[in-house]
Amino acid sequence: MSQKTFGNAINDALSTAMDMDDTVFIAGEGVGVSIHLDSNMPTYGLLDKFGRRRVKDTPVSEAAIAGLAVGASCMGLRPVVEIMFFPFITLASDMLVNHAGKLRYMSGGKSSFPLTVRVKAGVGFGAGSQHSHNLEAWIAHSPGLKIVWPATVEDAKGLLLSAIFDPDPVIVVEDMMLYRMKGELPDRDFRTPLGKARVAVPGTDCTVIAYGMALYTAMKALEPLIEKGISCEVIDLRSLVPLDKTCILESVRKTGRLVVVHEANRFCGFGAELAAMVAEEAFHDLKGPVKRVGAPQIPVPVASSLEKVFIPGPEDVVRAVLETMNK
Amino acid sequence: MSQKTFGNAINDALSTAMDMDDTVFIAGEGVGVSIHLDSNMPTYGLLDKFGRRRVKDTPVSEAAIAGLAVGASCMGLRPVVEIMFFPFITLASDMLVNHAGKLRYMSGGKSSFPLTVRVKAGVGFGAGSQHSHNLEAWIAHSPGLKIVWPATVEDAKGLLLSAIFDPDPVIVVEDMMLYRMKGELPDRDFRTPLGKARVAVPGTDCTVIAYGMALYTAMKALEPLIEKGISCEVIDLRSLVPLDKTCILESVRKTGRLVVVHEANRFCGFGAELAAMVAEEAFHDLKGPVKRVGAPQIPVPVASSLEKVFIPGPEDVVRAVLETMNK
Amino acid sequence: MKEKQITPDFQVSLFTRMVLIRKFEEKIVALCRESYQLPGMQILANGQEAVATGVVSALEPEDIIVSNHRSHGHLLARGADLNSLMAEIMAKADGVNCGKAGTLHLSMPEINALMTSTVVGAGPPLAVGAAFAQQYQALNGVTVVFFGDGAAAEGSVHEAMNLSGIWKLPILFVCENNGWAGAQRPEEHSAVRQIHKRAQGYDMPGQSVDGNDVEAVYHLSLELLEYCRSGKGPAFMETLTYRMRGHGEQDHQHYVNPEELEAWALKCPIIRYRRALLNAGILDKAQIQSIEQDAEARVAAAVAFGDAGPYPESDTALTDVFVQAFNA
Amino acid sequence: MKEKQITPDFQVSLFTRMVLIRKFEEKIVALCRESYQLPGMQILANGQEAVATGVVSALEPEDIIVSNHRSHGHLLARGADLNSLMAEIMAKADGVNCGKAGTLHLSMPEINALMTSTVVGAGPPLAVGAAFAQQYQALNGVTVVFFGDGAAAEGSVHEAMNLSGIWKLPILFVCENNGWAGAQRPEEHSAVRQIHKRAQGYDMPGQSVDGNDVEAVYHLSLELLEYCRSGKGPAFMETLTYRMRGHGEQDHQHYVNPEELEAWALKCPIIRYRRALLNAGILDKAQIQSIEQDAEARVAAAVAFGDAGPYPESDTALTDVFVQAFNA
Ligand SMILES: Cc1ncc(C[n+]2csc(CCOP(=O)(O)OP(=O)(O)O)c2C)c(N)n1
Ligand SMILES: Cc1ncc(C[n+]2csc(CCOP(=O)(O)OP(=O)(O)O)c2C)c(N)n1
Ligand SMILES: [Mg+2]
Ligand SMILES: [Mg+2]
Repeated sequence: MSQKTFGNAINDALSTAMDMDDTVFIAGEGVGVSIHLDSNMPTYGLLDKFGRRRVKDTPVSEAAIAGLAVGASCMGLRPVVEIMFFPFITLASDMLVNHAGKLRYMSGGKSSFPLTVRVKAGVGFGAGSQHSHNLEAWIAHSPGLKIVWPATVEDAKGLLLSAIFDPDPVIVVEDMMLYRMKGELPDRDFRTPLGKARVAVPGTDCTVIAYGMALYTAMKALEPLIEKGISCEVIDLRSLVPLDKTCILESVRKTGRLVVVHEANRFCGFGAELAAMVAEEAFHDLKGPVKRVGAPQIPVPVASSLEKVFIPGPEDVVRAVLETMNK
Repeated sequence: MSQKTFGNAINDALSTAMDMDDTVFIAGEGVGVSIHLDSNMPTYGLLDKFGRRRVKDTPVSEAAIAGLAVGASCMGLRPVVEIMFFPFITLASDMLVNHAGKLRYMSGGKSSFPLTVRVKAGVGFGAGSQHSHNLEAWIAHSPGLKIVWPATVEDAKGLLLSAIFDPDPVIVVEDMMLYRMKGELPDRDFRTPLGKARVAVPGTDCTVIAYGMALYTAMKALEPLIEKGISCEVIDLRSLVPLDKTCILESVRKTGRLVVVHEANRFCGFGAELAAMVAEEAFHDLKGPVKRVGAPQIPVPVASSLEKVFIPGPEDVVRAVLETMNK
Repeated sequence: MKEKQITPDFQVSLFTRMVLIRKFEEKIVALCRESYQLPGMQILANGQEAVATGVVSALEPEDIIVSNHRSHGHLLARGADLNSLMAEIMAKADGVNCGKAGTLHLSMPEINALMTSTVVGAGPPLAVGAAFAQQYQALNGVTVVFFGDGAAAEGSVHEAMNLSGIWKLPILFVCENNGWAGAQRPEEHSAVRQIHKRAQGYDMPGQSVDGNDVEAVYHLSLELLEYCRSGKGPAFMETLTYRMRGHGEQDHQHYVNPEELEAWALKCPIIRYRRALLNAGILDKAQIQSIEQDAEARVAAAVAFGDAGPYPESDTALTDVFVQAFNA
Repeated sequence: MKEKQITPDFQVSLFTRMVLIRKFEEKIVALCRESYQLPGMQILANGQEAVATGVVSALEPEDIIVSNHRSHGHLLARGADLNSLMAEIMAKADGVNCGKAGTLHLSMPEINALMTSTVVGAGPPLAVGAAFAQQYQALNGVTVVFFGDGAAAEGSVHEAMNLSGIWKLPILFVCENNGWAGAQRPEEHSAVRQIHKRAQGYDMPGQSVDGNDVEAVYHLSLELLEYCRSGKGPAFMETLTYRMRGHGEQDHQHYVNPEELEAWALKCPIIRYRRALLNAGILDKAQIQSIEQDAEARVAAAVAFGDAGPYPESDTALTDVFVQAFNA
């Protein structure tokens, strides 16, 4: 165990995987030589450690980067490629959705694609809509792709290691706003299983599901709610696909209420799936309406006075919980 | 009024728009000279009628086709471009999502993008997952884009004309399986307003929302349900964005039940938004769980025995209605 | 290693492969005419047999091919099992891909026909990955990717050519210029007539060849494969040929000038090669007939095999999405 | 029409524009150092002023420009209002884009700076649309799109060059080869050193020019713009220059060879041109000082303007998504 940042934890996972298995390589724009001289950056120092054979800086060619991963994984390698910012996944989406996600199925199970895509997500750094646009719902809607989103230092390592050694394509989302967050990290190889949510805070009155940065937004809502006598159970979802329905349904059956929080646009966001699934499968346990907290249906603006309107805050979570509690 | 096919109706809309306004042009792969010699094809005969200035066959370059639309619309033209099959929208998605949908907002309202994208959708023709993959949820999740999906011959014309003359980017989805369907069509220029759903069949016990081909799946479920004494209200959604929440909520408040039907994958599909919205805003009117009928989380397989598993059928709608009615 | 000097035996094998491909696809034409239940779109390579045969015959066993929507010839040349290939085209459970792929997404890793994508232009970036794996693991293989003149307009092809040029990946880009992309002529989809001229923009050799001359294709393939295999990086080959049956079996070619079709019919790679082998005394008419009959018999057997097999059980629709399955 | 013969007055105007751009961006550097609240990433074109100035000075009023993440110079050369530009960079309500765009997504259709995209490689397909509109409406304008050497690796650039080559669109592709794409060298992101050589793969003229020589850039721009304007189709210009301040203000250039930076500092387009104008007796030191002071004063006024203005009201976050708004 040692104190590490979230960025260090990703770095540690990459390094551990590359030490363990020569079929693991990393590729992407600036994963080797980077404009950032910052040890909190996920690929910091890996080029020095593993050399140019295994740490591949690429041209600015997202389709080719994804194609590299699909083709190389089909040959038995375990590529870990990076898409620099989430909105650029559009450029890789044919390769990921029509190929990584489908070719195993179309092959009748003959081929497999053990690839990992790391993608940087997040909003709140004033870069606007072409750098900030969380599209996890796109990936989750695409059959054949798994997607996970760590919120803790431990899971940053554990989920990435699981993803790399998973036999299927996994998209690992990294909230850039968490890179500098510190936490305890086991030094050894350890895995957070894909498909397992975590009850971050147990509670009785209302289930709050969040992932990534939004988990901390949810956390910040707890105190004002406790002051009002409301006890929330917070679930750190971690894995969007596979989805831990058991954990979610168990919690909602207990609390009778659901609030979902994410930083993506609310409309057609991943929260819609969670809310719909619960309203479908636990309807009779619900004591109040399911509530979704997410961004309004606008692109991410640059001015921070506007960006704040985009990013859901703890007060939005509080309001949603109160509403479903009919308070 | 005359008897026309769905394909004719689209053709009629394109022709009407081009007759009315010289800023309208069409572009895409084979929109001029086509491998199909078939008057039911949407762009049949338009090259002969309007010539090569206004009917532009393009190379196989989806990003450039979409870029053409974005750039030309910003200059005041009204491009109507075609993406041949829905899965290929991935290749145009950066242009559509990061540009068509965002650049007006980022410009502070200075620019506008009156473009239309026609995209062919549908499953059931044995072409497999790289030709069949309905991605309406992706578009709906992307701020700044509108999306409509006609199910009737009349709306095939009316929605397309509204889209072409709308000042914003609109994606118009065409269910290929409907191209040969016949119906009455007004000859003049007429518009189906964007954002208005249609109660296709009034009913009292359960609201069923569908769009495109799925509308007919829903319709086929009505008789077996009537036999069981259940009266469904079927809503032909037509417009996904803007969404006619008033129509939906009014219906659900009346029936107390909701079943959503689409041919896209159920998980994170557009049905999730509808179900979540209703469970959020009409929770206290609901008498049973919201139900979603959609494809399982698999790519579209080729064998028809397998493709049938993918496509939701009337029996799935019947089952969903019975379940929410607790029968 | 392949011989540069072509022996009569080898010539016969080239001819035999081309005939097999032709007979196989002619049978598909017949099945479509009989309105047999072939699912999806049947997109055939009649007239382009010399490309598939010439290129694939130049490969070593460890080489990889990545194919596109017009794939039957590539796979047959690579030695695909006829029965399970035909069964797949019929979407039967015994098909190479269990009926999930049909004609358009065939993958046969057992013969190093690694992947087929029907997304136009997708092959090259996929090939980048395969060739990277070969380079990374020092496998000594080359990846060959087949794509059309139309596909050359896709951005993905540019990205793949650029990346493989930088990394010196062992890829042979084979652009089958068959004069059409759907109903569009090259002048409508390419700013230049000679697509191989683009190769120099990626620091790779680019050459064109008469795609209806199987030996010419073979020789150029050998030369360029050797270049790739030696570590020098990728190479580009444009094969000039013609799409005889339109884009697919639903295409009636109403937009094609019949004289152009006739002119190309005279340049048919199989007729030409048959004549050459006859003239050179390498095959006589009887031998040719027996090669043709043999091919027909194999194809007929494949159809019988496909016919006899069942369609996939509906519950198999839910399998093979993931290696590590879970409940969704 | 622009003159081919450069007058002293025009030379002074070229110099004045370059100085203005430099002073404007140096002020941004200072603001970043003062840890002033500039949102997002500040990506500056110090060292590349001759490209923006040379190209844009060759434009006619009806010509369109499409820019990228390194846009300030392009916009200033095109005559952007300093106050509202600086206010936008500060993300103020008085900014040209109401504080929604910040530095990275500036659009100023009022000066025909139609669009800026910070998605690398997106400019060229957008420019295809603008140039198509010019051709379609017989507007006689040309669209100029600026993109980097790194961007040239994107598939979208290939698609745009191909389509504009086929349709003979009036586009001038300006590739600002500044020696870097992020922390990657051209040899890591481009298979060829001379990116303009690719132009011949799209049937368009491709030429390179010393991007730090403003008159050379101007002359070549005039020539190529005339080509485009005459209906012959697109053209490609590669400008060889250098990115003096790293990728953005957060970049400390630890990976850059300091000697290389120093060598390029000596080739600074402004220093060079100042020397030339001094030597030719077109400007004297006092005049130069007054040009510099004038620029500084304008920039200072712009900062004051920006500073004084309010940040956008939060409810404006919800406007401008659609022309035809609706409740979501
Ligand atoms: C990305 C994409 N766009 C469009 C299509 C539809 N389509 C299938 S084949 C084809 C033409 C391809 O032409 P070419 O690459 O020359 O191959 P050929 O059919 O001539 O063998 C098109 C446009 C597709 N399959 N994928
Ligand atoms: C599609 C996309 N991929 C990656 C990035 C991140 N990025 C921003 S600028 C840049 C380098 C661009 O290099 P170049 O085109 O040479 O322009 P320069 O910065 O040198 O002016 C990268 C990779 C981006 N903005 N868009
Ligand atoms: Mg072709
Ligand atoms: Mg650069």
